[in-house]
Amino acid sequence: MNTQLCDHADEAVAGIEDGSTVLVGGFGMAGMPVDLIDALIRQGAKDLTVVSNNAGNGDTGLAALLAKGRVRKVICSFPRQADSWVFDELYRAGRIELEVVPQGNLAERMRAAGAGIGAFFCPTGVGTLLTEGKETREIDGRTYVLEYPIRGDVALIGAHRADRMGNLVYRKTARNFGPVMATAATTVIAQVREIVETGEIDPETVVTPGIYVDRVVKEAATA
Amino acid sequence: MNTQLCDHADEAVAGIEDGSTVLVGGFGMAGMPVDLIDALIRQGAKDLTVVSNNAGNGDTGLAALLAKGRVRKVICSFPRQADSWVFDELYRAGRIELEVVPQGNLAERMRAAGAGIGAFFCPTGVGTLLTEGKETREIDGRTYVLEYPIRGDVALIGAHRADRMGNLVYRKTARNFGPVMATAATTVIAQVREIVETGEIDPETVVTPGIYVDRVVKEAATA
Amino acid sequence: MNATSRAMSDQGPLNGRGPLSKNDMAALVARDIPQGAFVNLGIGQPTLVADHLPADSGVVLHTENGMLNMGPAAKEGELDPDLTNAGKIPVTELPGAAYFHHADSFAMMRGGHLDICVMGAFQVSATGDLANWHTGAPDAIPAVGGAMDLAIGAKKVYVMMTLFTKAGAPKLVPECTYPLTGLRCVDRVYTDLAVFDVTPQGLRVTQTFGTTLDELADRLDVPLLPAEA
Amino acid sequence: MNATSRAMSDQGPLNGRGPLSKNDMAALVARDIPQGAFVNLGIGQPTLVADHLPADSGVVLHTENGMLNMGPAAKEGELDPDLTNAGKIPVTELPGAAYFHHADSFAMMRGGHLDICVMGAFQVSATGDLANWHTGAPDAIPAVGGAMDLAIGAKKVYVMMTLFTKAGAPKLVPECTYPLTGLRCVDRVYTDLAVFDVTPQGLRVTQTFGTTLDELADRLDVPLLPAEA
Repeated sequence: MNTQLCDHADEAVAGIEDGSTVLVGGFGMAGMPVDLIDALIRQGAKDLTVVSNNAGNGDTGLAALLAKGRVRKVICSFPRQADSWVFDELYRAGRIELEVVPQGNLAERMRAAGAGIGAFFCPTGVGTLLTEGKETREIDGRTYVLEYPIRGDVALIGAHRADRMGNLVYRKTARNFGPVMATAATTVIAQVREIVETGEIDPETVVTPGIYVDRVVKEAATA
Repeated sequence: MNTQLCDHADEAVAGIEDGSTVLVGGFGMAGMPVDLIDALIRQGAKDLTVVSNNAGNGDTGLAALLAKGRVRKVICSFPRQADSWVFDELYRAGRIELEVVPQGNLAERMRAAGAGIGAFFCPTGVGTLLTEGKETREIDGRTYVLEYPIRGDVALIGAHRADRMGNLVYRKTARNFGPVMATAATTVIAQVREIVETGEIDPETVVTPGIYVDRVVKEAATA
Repeated sequence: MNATSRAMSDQGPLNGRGPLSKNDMAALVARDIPQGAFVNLGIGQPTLVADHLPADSGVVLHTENGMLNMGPAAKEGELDPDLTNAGKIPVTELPGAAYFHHADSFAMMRGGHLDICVMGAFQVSATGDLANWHTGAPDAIPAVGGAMDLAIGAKKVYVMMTLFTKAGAPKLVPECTYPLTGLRCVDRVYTDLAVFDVTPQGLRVTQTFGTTLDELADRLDVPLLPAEA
Repeated sequence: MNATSRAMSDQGPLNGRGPLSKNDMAALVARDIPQGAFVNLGIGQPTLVADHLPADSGVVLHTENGMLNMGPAAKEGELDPDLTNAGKIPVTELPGAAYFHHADSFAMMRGGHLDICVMGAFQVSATGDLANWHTGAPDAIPAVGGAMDLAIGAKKVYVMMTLFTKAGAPKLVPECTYPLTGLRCVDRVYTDLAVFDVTPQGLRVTQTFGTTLDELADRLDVPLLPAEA
């Protein structure tokens, strides 16, 4: 189905259901889909599982979603930061679940979901707390842990530019998790700074082809 | 170690040892590193295992390498073509081994080698001749086959343009197997049409970063 | 992304006609491809489907050698050795195209992102098993290409084939005798004589061309269900 | 690619000096990084190493959030919110840079393509086990980031740390008491008092600063081997 161009972030996040697993792009603020998170807060879906590298910074964006009590569980690599007080308080109060996943496994498990891989043997975290209880196997003299895909019902990602077919390009290290998350969710929603005519993005430079992108909305700040 | 810029394809393929596994890029002629294969023929390494999508066309390139009796085994997805007579004759005479791998598994198994994945459960080929005897597992109601990495001692790939640090860009569907093979071999040798100064390739468009590329040589036809 | 399914109730102008030509079959498949679908057309006969897609179909063609939004075959003067389809035929690029490497291309297929693939076949079984890569002949050189990946990867797998071999043997069979490409992967079979949906209840004949359900039932060794009212 | 190893026989100007400052340690690490190596510098103290790499070193810095050929921290006026290092500090781009997504970045690490990573540590064991992500305190919020991936991925893992905690407890220990980051993954430990190579024979002291092998052997609960002649 062709990518839907939305006039507003509220239109872009319509229909996200309670209990959804939501992949949220960004590494710190780079690539963070701030407008979409704000729209999700207005939209009201609750009991969410959020998959993201961090667990919110300051009082806005993901932190604000957490503060509203909409998130049941966070799957991330690095929740604890200087300004992660919203998450910290919820966690210490036992009001939010946490699954810590090594950053590369977080990316690779989402890649597996998008690539139709059922599970994979990974050397990361062998012998550590984070792989306790997981199946292991020795292959060619090295020990690996079996890791399973992480799938999203929805992905919210930030990109730099889209064309009208939903082809996306990113900018510098804001690329980070966006391209992987775009492959791993049933409904993929991208906020971008600019929407150009189809044909204006060089086909050699497309990072996320439109096949992965369901809805696109232009950032409010630049609208 | 910095990428080595070679003056001639013979210099680029120096040191390839008998018994090596050689990954050869290209899909048909698109992306085929013809100069490097010709140089490998002159270089003389034998008892090779060649991993490539096809098993040679006509009488040149890979077919010529096969005709010289240098190749012990071919691992590929599609040996049989209208002009694969060199391979066909060797195969029918029992003078070459063949491992047929579904095209996506060929790519994914090399990706796994480059990405440090020990093995992966893949749905392709379940219940077919090509996965007979392989370990299977049901995950979430679907059957998968366990597939192992394919590593190369050497990769010979064709790209469009390199900078002096070995960053590569490809052109159109000639990209095909090059980027994956570049991650999966100990020594990666690229032939390109053009070598530009470092800084002249937009960092957003690099497909194979120089970290993967050991030697670069400019195509003879365009030298 | 999920393609919205076009209604099958309109049986179209071909219904009741004699056996279909390859071009008629291609037109029939093209008519059933939903607006905006992402589609892979196999090497050979399925390639013809592209010629019958309306200009405003919004259908995006994937080629497994690393491209979305592939255009028609290249004409004289447009030939570019760097731009071919999976059959190594020179093709063209449409606006909005994207290139990617082989691992990404097959991840796209295997991950279930393509709406439809259309493939040829030697045999299809009553339960949707597909045999299309290997005749099983002892002197045949096996070559699979991307067929197994496509068979298990696309959301819908459509087969285009004649219903009988030149020797008159049925190609829709109780069980495939040729080596399999994929298990229970075919959703619909377009043939010169009829269209069959593979359903949990069995093979359903949704259209016939110059023949009848009863005649087909006589000639095929598989149970057939009539089209739904 | 394999980085050629620079000879360790030259013990350098720091040998025999008193305890090293963080900057001295960073200089020492920088001196041991071979020409043209691909290197990941961990968050915090290891970042200082970049300041001590000679301009002509050809060393290429990787940051796990998707970049090779990262430049120095951005100055006032150069800040770009789209360009940060793994510590989320604004950085710059050098000629020949490349950007890639997270799965590709960690495939690069896990696949053994980086020559060296330099990390901080809470503890390193005599066999090279690394503990640097979690104090194990019951109220601590665990956060691992990319540490486990780096620990098992880079060809060589160098640790930079003080040899003792502020309370005087050794950080080079028979077995880590803090939760592990990786097993047998550390190759060399740079400390303020000495440099230790983790070898199959045990920990080898290759340099000391303001102390002696005997003094170290007294204060540490691990067997120590002398530098090779």
